[in-house]
Amino acid sequence: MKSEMIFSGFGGQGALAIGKFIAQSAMSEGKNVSWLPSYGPEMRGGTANVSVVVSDTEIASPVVSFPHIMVALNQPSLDKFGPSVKANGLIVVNEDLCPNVVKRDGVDYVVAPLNKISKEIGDDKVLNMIAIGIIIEKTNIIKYDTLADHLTSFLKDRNAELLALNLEAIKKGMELAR
Amino acid sequence: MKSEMIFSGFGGQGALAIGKFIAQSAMSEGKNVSWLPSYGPEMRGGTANVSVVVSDTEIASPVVSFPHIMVALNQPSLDKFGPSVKANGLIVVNEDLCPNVVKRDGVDYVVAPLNKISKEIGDDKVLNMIAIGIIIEKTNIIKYDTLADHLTSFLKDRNAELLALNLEAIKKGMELAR
Amino acid sequence: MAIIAKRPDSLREVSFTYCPGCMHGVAHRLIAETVDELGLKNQMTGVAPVGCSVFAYKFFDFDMAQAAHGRAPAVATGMKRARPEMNVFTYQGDGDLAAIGTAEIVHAANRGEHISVFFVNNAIYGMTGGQMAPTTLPGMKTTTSPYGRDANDIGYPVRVCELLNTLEAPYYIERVSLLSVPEIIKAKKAVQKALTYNKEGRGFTFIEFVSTCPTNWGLDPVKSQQWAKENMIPFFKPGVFRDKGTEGGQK
Amino acid sequence: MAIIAKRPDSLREVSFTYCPGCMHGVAHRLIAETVDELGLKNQMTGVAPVGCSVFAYKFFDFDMAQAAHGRAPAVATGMKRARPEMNVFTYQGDGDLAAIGTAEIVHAANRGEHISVFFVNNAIYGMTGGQMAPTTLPGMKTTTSPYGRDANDIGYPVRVCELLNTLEAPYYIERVSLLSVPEIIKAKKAVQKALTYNKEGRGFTFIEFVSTCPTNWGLDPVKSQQWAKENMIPFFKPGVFRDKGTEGGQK
Amino acid sequence: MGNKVLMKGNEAVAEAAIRSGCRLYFAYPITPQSELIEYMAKMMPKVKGTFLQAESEVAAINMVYGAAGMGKRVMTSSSSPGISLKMEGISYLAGARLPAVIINVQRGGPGLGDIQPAQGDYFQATKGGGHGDYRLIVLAPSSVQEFADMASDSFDLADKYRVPVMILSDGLLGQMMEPVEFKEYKTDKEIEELGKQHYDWCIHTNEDGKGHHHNEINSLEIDPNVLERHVLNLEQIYKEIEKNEVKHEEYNINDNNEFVCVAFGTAARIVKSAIDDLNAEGRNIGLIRPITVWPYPYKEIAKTIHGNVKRVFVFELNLGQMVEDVKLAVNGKVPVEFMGKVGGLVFTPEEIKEKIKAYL
Amino acid sequence: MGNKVLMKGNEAVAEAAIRSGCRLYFAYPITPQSELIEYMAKMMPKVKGTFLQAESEVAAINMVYGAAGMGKRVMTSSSSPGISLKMEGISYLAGARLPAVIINVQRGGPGLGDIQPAQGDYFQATKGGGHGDYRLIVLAPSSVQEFADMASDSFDLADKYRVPVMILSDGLLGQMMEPVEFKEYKTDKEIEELGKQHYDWCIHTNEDGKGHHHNEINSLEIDPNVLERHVLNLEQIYKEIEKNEVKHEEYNINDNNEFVCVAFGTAARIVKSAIDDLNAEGRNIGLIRPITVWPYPYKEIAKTIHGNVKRVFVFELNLGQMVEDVKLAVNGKVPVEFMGKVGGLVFTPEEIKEKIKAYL
Amino acid sequence: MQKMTVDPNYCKGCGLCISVCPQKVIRFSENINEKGYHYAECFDQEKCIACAMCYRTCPDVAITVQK
Amino acid sequence: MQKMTVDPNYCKGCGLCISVCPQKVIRFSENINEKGYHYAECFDQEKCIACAMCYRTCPDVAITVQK
Ligand SMILES: Cc1ncc(C[n+]2csc(CCOP(=O)(O)OP(=O)(O)O)c2C)c(N)n1
Ligand SMILES: Cc1ncc(C[n+]2csc(CCOP(=O)(O)OP(=O)(O)O)c2C)c(N)n1
Ligand code: SF4
Ligand code: SF4
Ligand code: SF4
Ligand code: SF4
Ligand code: SF4
Ligand code: SF4
Ligand SMILES: [Mg+2]
Ligand SMILES: [Mg+2]
Repeated sequence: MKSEMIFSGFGGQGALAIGKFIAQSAMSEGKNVSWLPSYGPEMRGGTANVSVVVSDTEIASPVVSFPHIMVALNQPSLDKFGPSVKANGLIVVNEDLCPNVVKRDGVDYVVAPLNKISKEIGDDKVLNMIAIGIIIEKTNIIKYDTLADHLTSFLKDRNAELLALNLEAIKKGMELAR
Repeated sequence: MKSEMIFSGFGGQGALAIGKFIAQSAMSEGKNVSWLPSYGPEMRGGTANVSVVVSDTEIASPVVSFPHIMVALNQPSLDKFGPSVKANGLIVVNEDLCPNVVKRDGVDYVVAPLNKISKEIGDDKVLNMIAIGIIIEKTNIIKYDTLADHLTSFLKDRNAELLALNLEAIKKGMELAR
Repeated sequence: MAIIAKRPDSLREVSFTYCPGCMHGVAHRLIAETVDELGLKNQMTGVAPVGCSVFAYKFFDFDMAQAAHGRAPAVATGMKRARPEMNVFTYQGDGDLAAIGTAEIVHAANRGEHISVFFVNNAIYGMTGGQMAPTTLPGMKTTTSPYGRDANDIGYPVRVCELLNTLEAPYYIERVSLLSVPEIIKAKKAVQKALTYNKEGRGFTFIEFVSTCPTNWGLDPVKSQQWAKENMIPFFKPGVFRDKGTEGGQK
Repeated sequence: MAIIAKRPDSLREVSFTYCPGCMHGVAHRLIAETVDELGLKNQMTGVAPVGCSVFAYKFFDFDMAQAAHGRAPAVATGMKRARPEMNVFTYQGDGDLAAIGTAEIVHAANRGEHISVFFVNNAIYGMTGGQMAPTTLPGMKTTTSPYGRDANDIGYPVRVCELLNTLEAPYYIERVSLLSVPEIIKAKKAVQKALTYNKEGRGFTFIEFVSTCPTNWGLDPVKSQQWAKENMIPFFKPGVFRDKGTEGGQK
Repeated sequence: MGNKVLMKGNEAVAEAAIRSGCRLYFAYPITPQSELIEYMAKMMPKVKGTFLQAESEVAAINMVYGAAGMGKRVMTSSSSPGISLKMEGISYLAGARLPAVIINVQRGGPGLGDIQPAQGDYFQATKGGGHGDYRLIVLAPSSVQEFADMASDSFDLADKYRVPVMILSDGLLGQMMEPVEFKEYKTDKEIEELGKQHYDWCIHTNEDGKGHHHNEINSLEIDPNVLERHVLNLEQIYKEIEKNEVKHEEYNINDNNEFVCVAFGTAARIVKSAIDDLNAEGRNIGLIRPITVWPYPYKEIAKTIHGNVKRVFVFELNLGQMVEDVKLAVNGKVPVEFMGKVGGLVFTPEEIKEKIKAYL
Repeated sequence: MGNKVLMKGNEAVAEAAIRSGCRLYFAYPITPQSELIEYMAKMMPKVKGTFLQAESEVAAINMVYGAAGMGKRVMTSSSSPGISLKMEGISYLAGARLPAVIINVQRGGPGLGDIQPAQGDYFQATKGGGHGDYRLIVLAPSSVQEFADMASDSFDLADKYRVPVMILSDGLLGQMMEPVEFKEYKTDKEIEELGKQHYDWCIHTNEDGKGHHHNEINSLEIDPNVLERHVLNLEQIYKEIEKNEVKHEEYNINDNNEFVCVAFGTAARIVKSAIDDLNAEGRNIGLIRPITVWPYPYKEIAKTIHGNVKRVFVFELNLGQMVEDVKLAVNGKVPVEFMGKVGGLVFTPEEIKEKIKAYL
Repeated sequence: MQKMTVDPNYCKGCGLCISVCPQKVIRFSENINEKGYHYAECFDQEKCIACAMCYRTCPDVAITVQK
Repeated sequence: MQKMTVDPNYCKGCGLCISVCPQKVIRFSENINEKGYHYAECFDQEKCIACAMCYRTCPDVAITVQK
């Protein structure tokens, strides 16, 4: 089984981190993974995106042209990558920054106001965690427990509060996607 | 007909100029010529030498390994190039700076105290012209008149005295070689 | 109603590629305005460096060249010598000019090339993501001095104006800052002087702008200016180092 | 009878490759004698440049490196950082150090590398046959300034000590000359100071030797010294620019 | 799985270099290599190593020359334009027979180009971008793990032959994160021993004044006869390397291959994807991936060209550079087809399949 | 014969460049090229041209970049180590599509090497010593006359295709004097016209403010799709050059050749001597001398390999560089033998004869 | 009567103009531009004295001032 | 008794020692060395005061001085 994903948004929205958390968790679950960011000056103010591949077998190309899963944290991301998502794929859309969502047939959409929800949770920065929650619920790429363990071991001593917020955001995402 | 020559001496003795005058004159006489100096830091205090080829046909290699004609203005030159002069070749030796002349069979030698003679003529710098005179007399590489014309057009207005000395030195060389 | 301040003619209608609040844009504006004022647009040309201002060749509305990292003064030398009827400037960052391009700026200055150099000192490599520059302050943290620049190990910031001022040929050398409106107004005067001398064929003119890099300093634009005032200005003191055009001007 | 002056131990028994009367040899001797006197031979190493002194690696009786043209200070930086227990110097000509190697000397000095730099200024490119150097005097004829160096076109000689003296880190900077026996004796003292500081790990030390190039100046060795006294010394004034080791020493 | 960490290629190779005993690193920032220099800046002080940001790539390579001359493991890294600036220095390293490791995280060229992955420096790396006759051992990784592993390999090779070694990577490998497992750290003692193997030629102190030596780090031989001997000696070493150190990977190479593909580094990964798909459709296509691009697996490629093979395909992220070496290996036996991609773009498996299918 | 003058190659090519309209020259001294820079220092002021001794080879090539960007004929020259330092700049010239002429008077390498003639920079010149995909037109003279003639040829080629052109000479040709005949000086007016052909892209003033333009001299394209287009455009130009500009000399090439030799530049002269001798002894050996080493006369060499040719010999003053191109041309049809000479030494006709005789 | 106008296409919402305006009549707009920035706007043209301080400090040359 | 000795292998006949000797006791030898130079020699060891001026100026470190 091989899943190809693209996560995309403005610099600072945490799209690259979505990829990193998913790749790291999948690695812990014994999968092969690759994480390939777009980089360069276009990152500044422009759109940052990352290609992630999770696979049971060796990963040949880390370049994702036709993702199974795509997260668009802003409109330019949706416009750029939406059309290339595979049939039966999943698109997660941040409603707050994507005023213009035209849904394709045969693609699963989760459209949610991620900015708003994260503000409700209490921290703008957990916006991307909500997206991860959605993916966890909608797919079996990674397990909630793996990511929770990972976050816990990483954050428990450093910032217990942030840990709690993160876990809440993931769960919120999972709920949303049900 | 192709003649290959090496002229060699300490820097400042004018070995390279011998080559230049011969090449220039031969060129005026319609021959193909090449003039290839040794160069580099070894010139400093060491031995400067030049390979000259004069030929009726196109000159392929300008590198002279086995010269027909060789002028040694000092001992190191004689030691270095003497052994490679071709059978029936000509070696001109400056006796004053070559205390040790071992003559090879089948090679024509002109051994003369060039420093002494040039001092007699009145200018140290014409030493190399004596060598050219010897070559003119001994071979038909170039004609006296060509060189004389060449020198005249070059020096007449600039330094008539030096011109006279030069011509005298050439003639002196020709005499010596008779 | 009369327009009293608007985008100068010598800027093309494209957005700068700089981060919000980055003062490269102000330096560009000062140059463009001055080119307009002096009526130089038809014979003006400049050289963009490698650095955040690499795209400067797109921003000015006259012919422009883009140079290899650090080599803008050499490129400008070639340009000015090829068409002396044109006015040539370089625009360079501190990594470009004071690190890899040290030899080129010293020798262009030493020859007294008839060009103007606009040097934007933000104490960091902006373009490549915040590495240490020769002008990085002691103790300052960057991605390649993560524990702070250790002056005992790698020395102190290079003061380029002071260094170039040991040479005979330069005609005009001044350091200004872009850290407040009054300073920007002063900076404009310096640019005017440099390009006027350039127009008059006086010789080599050099302006250093003390500037900011909000992104890599990790400070917002307003705080960046404050930080620079407090930390950079004491080390990089503004002033005229050389002005052969004024009586009593140094040298 | 006691020997009071003879070839120092730190010179190998090979002839220099220099022209008769070339003062590179004296500079070598001063360094070698000082290494002997300070007992540094076992941990000494140096870097030969590209220039007439390219063969310096053959002349000193300790391990030596030969660097690419102008890069000796970078090579020495790598060496010193790799084995801080060793004492490292570079030996460079004016083409090597003040032209192609400008960036490397400025930045090694600016970092305050713990090396000694011996800089032989003969106002010309000796090795390659007498081309103009950055230190060539105005009006001076060389094979690449056949009509005399035109200061209006290509500027004035670079004064390296003055330039490096604008940096914070250097520990000791002095200009000496090799143009008479008393001056050679003074030069020796400077070399002693530089290598003593080097031994003590004080920092970057720099000695400029005003020297001669009889061959490419077209003057005999004795006249060369006279010419240099009259023409070079007024421009390259000997003196201590910086000595952090003396109280009241500049800086 | 336990010891695997998810890491960028740029960081993984830096970490692996430190573990292999590299304690000196000199470089100048450039995208897409900057994480490497930044990692070194962070970690070198922790192992009491030297991290120094040079004033330029030219200075950096000459610092490497100096440190290598002291017999220490030393490394530099850059990306394409910066590597071009090191050409004189690399030629000097080779001429003076200094072991050192140089990493090129290639980007799009020529000139300033862009900062996306490319393989346009193959010629430069393998044919000698600098002047004179010399060779670098050039290793071309195709995964983050391999990139990391090559760090220690390349120090070992550099030491063994006293030659500079280059790792020819690209922006994709530098920027990508993959799981990677590291070897143990060499101990200080092991590192010291590594240095001592060079004592017969490198610059070092005299112990108590005994065993006085005069070692020279030098590439100059003004007497052409001596230089000839020196260069012929280099040639012998290069022949030795060609005999011993060729490395390649075979992917589905078998006696019934109808086509053989050749690709290196990042490009090879994409080609594998394409081959997988085609073979799933019933074709039999193999891939040779040179791991050392110098010495080049000429013989190994030639061996795979048997009666069934109808054609050889070469895929590179450039206009066609390694294809010349493939042609030299194939030596006219079957046609060699080339497909390139330039500008910092990476071809998709689909494009590769299309190219091959055109010859079915 | 009347107009012939005896001149060093270094001086002849400089004189010829000035006559062809070169009015800007930037360089740094290096043996065995120094007579060239010295000649320019003397003569440029006489034609009101610019002679400027740069602070380094790096600066020189970037001054060339600047001047070429103004649409003027500009030249630089150096020798091997100095050419290596120009690699980044050359890649920029190619990337920005700037016409310029670069002369390499090759010497022995690698590293500082020596200052005697060599051909060790063939790979660097023809395969791109700089980074990225680019090509130089590379001309290899074998006499002083040809060296001089190539000056004007190379400016014409540079202008025609907007590419940098290199003359790949060596210390022997630079230092040697031979008779040479020059073309007429281009007039100031002709030179001005030459410049104007570039007005659609080069930097120049606006006439009276009319026809305002925004020309960019630039090799940067940050969008990979745009860079791809740019590089593919370069590829088209290179293909055009390969179609039009290949030049070679045939020396005793005929239908009955038993052997064919290939050599370029200085080496070819020595090979001619050897062939003359052997043919005088009754053999039938021909020589192909590539005059352009890029574009390379692959087809022209292939054509000479007919039924009678038993073997191809390649002679170079290096360890074997052009031999790869010859093998690509021969493509396995007959064995290719190589003989090199290194260290700044030049082989003798005798050595070449010996090599060939071993296969008689 | 517009004395001070911001071109939303150029503005990057850096806030420097806001910090220097002596009349404190500049603020960020509720709207965002194409690049995602809340651009600056003068909310009280009456109070604006057309001093052009904002223009002078604006790094993106987004401001026009009229009198 | 030799106070000042010149090693002919090193001497290049530059004449600098001659020019600085306060006693004027150095001259060029009639003989030439391997490199072709008339090397320097002290022709009056008696008058030599072993001041080592010659040593100090000699660029080829050819001189030994004893007292
Ligand atoms: C030869 C070369 N080396 C390195 C780089 C990478 N590089 C691009 S911009 C830059 C530094 C720019 O810093 P600075 O000059 O201070 O400009 P800023 O971005 O701060 O304005 C570097 C190192 C390059 N493009 N070319
Ligand atoms: C990269 C490079 N450029 C140029 C040269 C040629 N070169 C050799 S020595 C030299 C100049 C030496 O002059 P200087 O440094 O003043 O030393 P001097 O000979 O006068 O002592 C030059 C340009 C070279 N070897 N390498
Ligand atoms: S990185 Fe810094 S210098 Fe570059 S554009 Fe952004 S703020 Fe300005
Ligand atoms: S050329 Fe000049 S500097 Fe070089 S050795 Fe001779 S005199 Fe000395
Ligand atoms: S012109 Fe002056 S008062 Fe008006 S908005 Fe700008 S800064 Fe404020
Ligand atoms: S200063 Fe300019 S860019 Fe910044 S907020 Fe104000 S108008 Fe916008
Ligand atoms: S030691 Fe003094 S007196 Fe004696 S020879 Fe030398 S310089 Fe003359
Ligand atoms: S100074 Fe030295 S080299 Fe010169 S003449 Fe005297 S002994 Fe000889
Ligand atoms: Mg900066
Ligand atoms: Mg010098």
